[in-house]
Amino acid sequence: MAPTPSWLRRRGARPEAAPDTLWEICPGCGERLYKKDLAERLRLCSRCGHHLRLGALDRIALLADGDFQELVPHLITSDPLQWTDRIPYAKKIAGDRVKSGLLEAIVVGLCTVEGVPIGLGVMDFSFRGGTMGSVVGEKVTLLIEECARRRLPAVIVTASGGARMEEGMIALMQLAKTSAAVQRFAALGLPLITILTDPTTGGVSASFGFQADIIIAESGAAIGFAGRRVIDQTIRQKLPEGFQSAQFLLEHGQVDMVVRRGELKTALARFLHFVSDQKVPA
Amino acid sequence: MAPTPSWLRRRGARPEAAPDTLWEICPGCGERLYKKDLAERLRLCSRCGHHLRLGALDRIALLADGDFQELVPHLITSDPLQWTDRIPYAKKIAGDRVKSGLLEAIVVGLCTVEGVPIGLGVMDFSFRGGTMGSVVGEKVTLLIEECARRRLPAVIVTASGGARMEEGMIALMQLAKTSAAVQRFAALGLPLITILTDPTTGGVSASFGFQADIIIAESGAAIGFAGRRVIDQTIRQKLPEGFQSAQFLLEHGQVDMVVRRGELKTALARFLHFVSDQKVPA
Amino acid sequence: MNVIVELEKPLVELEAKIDGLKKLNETQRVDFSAEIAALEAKARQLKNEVFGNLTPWQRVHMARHPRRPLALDYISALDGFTELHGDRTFRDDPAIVTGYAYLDGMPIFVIGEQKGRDTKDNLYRNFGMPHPEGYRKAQRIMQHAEKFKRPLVSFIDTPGAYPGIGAEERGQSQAIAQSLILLAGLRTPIVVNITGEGGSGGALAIGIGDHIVMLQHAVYSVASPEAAASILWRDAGRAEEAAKRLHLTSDELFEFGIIDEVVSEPLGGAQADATRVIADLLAADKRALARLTRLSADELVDRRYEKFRRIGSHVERVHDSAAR
Amino acid sequence: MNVIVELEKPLVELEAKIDGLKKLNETQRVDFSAEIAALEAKARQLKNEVFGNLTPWQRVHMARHPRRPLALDYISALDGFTELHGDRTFRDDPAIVTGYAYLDGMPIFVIGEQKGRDTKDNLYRNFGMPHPEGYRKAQRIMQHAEKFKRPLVSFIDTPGAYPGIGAEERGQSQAIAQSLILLAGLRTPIVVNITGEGGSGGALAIGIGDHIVMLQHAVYSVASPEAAASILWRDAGRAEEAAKRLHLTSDELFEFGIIDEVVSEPLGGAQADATRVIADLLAADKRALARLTRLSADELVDRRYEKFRRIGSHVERVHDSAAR
Ligand SMILES: [Zn+2]
Ligand SMILES: [Zn+2]
Repeated sequence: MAPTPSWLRRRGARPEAAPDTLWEICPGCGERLYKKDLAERLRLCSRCGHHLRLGALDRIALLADGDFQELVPHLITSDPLQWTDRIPYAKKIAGDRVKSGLLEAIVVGLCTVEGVPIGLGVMDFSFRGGTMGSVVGEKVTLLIEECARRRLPAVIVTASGGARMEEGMIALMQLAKTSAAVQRFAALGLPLITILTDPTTGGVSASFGFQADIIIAESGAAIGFAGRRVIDQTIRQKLPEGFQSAQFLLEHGQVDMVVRRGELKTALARFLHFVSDQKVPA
Repeated sequence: MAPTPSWLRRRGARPEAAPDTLWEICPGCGERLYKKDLAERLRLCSRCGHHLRLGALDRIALLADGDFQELVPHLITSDPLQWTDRIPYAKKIAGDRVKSGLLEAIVVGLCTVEGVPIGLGVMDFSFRGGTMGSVVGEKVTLLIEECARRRLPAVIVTASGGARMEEGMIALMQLAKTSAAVQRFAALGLPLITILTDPTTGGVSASFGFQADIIIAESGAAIGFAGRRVIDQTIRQKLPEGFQSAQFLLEHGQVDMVVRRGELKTALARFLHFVSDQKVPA
Repeated sequence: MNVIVELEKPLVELEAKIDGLKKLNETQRVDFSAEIAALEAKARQLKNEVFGNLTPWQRVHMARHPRRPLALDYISALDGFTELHGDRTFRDDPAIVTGYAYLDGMPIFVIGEQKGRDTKDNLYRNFGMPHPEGYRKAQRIMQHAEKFKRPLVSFIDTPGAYPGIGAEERGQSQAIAQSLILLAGLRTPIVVNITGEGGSGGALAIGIGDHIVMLQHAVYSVASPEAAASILWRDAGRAEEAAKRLHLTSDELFEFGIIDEVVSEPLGGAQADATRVIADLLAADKRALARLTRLSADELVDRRYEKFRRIGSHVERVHDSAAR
Repeated sequence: MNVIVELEKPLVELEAKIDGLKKLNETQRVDFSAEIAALEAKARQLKNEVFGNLTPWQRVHMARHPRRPLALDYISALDGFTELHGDRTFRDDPAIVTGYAYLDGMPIFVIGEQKGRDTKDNLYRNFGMPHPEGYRKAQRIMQHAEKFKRPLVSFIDTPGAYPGIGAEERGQSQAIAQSLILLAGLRTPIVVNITGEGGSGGALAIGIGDHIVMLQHAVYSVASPEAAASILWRDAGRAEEAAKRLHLTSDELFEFGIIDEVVSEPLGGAQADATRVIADLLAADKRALARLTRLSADELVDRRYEKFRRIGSHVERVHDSAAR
């Protein structure tokens, strides 16, 4: 629904701009970082602490206790509009599969977090900019339905440019489908927690991203409804400092907390224990 | 809880300032108006259309179909703090009884409005500035409880400077008491409509005044939480044009509509019919 | 400039001519009947040429036609419409109109996205692009509809939710997201009408319902063609191409099962006979409500769930190593 | 200037002297024990004189004492407090702090009105005067408490809701009114603590609950004494007189049945032994919750209704013309 802008983008080169596969340029400070080191540091810049984007599998490793069981791993789009372009949609998908090592822009499954069983969905920006088409919508819905059946908390880590243009209205309707699932789930008294990472905009932001009981923004994430480019074109005036940053959202009352990547699991587990434990007064 | 200011007050003399009992000065334009004429014109200024304050009994005549049956007419305060002052509270009450012709600052009862049976409460600013003490809180609560029992819509016309200082915390607790009654009433799916008239501030504004499903502001009414004097003393800067006017509240999304006195009954009856009629599809 | 307005210029001129002749015919002694008949034939032909086979891009402009009926035109055609204002939090947003009315005797709550008729009106209505407070006002009305057991009828006509600083600050995402939750679970019938432009999440925020009606020349898309082109190719100038690819017309969306009913428009679009189109649309709403009000709230919500649950286009991929 | 701070100056000086002598006693060869004992006796006497019989006005200043424990001091004494932010609509209001924590193993949600410790902090916290968005943040937490079946514990310490332009524009009345509705019907136990100043509707907005605890030297009134004096006599300078008339002390309010329990403070006020006072208050909360969590949600809400339903002071007047 919206481009996939980052308020950070202007501050430095984008990761994709670095042709060297062994090195990556920090979008925060421009430092050239050795990829292998970076991976070991949760992809935090050693110089400025900037949070570089993290893939879905790395994030699952970061959050789950090591017992992640994937659900519906083989779901793929059937290209409803048979979208052709300079590069046809099917071909773009194929390319992103290679690039990301994933079949689609989200991985969903069951796991525990510090011992608390949950349903976990993690989006990956490197697959079509984390856009939501039929597969993402279906997998989110299945995850939430499974959590409802098992009475488990649901946690979704978002990273998305919004709805996927190449699936047209089928993509937009995934907002409706996932929202209906969240509505039923919430009515059971079960908790939904979202972790909004860089970037989260458009249709994902305007559906389950902001439908959670607890919304955690990862430090440095760009979060919003409209993309920066669209806003620029519309209002043609200077945007405020830090506009659409995690901190900006916190100050404007939109998220519960801003958490650094290294503390995400602790922050998440803390709330999961709080709502799951059946403690009674002593 | 707050003084009983009017953003209108500064524009002209107050009605009380006119010693002549046959004439009244319009706070809108300063015109000297013959009281008898004024009463016949719903107390609208013949020169500028300004809505002068209207007593509870006149308002009941304006809104009800002529079948108003008062509930708990004889409830009076027992002066919980035994408040003494230059003029003791008990003496002020006695004076206001004479001035207003009422025993307290609200009249509640049952009636029909264009044939729709409702519970109706009407406050009167001329009795202790329409402040809410124990009696007002009790009568509002009884009215709402009676409406819940009879499954009737409840309509309250407010005119109040807030909680009554001379009854201390007993007065403040009337906000809690009436709110609890409204909560139960609303949970039954019954409609509460309030008509906010000049002035409505403080504890009445911050309880049932703004707890209604439909909130109608009478044209020209001053409505707010804090009184103008308190705000002036706190912020010491110029207040915006029309601050706390009915129109200001409409623009800021706080009320459903602004209605002139002459059209109040129609606007009210229209919604009452809408929610009461059991129309089925043809 | 609106493509349709350009396209229909000769037709408009021709019709003006015919009108002129007709007036002359009434007042003068000379008989122009033959000339009038000839011009009318030509007009019919021209109309067919112009409107007979509109491209998706032309249909986008049809949906944006300056004389196309707007939400309030439909709403005002209901009986006794009363507007209700405000989100009770920040501001009354004129880009969304809400209230209650009667549809042929049936009490309903209504929500409409309202564009302006002229420049001044458009500035007031923000070109039909709501702010978060507009959606929050709509949420109040949704809750009223549930509480007072009245159906909800919405009218969609927006390029999208407003992309601006204040809108972001006040949580445009959150506002839309909460509207979606509310509509999904609302325990009263909901009929949705797409009458003009249905742009993205800003449209869907009042667009989840039990029966979705779309005017023939309305469009409904995942993003406006301009925004889609900008997102896909960083070139809003390729909007026409995007319009074609997005499958945003009523017939395509009916095929996809995104909408439930198409209400046809006269040749020349809704504005050519607004009274008829408004009546036809409201008649469709009435038929739908007559059916929906027979269902229990549980049935309604369950069916609505299934209706949207089904929408998707995906398959289980046969695993590469399935042969192992 | 704070009346208590003025009053306790000689005592503070005396205690400093005693401390000095004690240090000398430890390091020097001369024995000051007798002098110390004499001064300590004098200090005890002075303390009794200063704090033994505080007037209402002095208690107002005790409640506002710059070293008095603030909401976050109590909340931080809970286990594992995690702050949750924001109203999801407009702004995170630092004058209200919300989150979750454990009270001796029991998971609870908390809401507190937070003043600042110094000028800078007070500007940030707006002197503990919430805006509508603060109350709306609190409403989110109330709903969480109900949804997740956790008790709610609140800490009241505010001169009142902020009387400013933005607060009025964004509906201060509406925000407080909705908080009252929510608390009245909340289907989970609520314990309210009045720890400092309880000013008017701005305090009550987090003050409807099943058990109301008040610190001995806290005050709770229909309006701050300054505001009351201004309202009653258009003279804020008569605040001391208003404080006396308003019956705002814990013992008076316990008499009136407005509060349920008074937690005593050491001579010299809560700040004289903050650790003890904090522990005592939380122990009172724990006792109350142990009792309240045994009730069903229906029982809780019914009892809460009756609790507030009873508060009043009125009689049926024998009608003048009763003899007729
Ligand atoms: Zn860096
Ligand atoms: Zn006048």
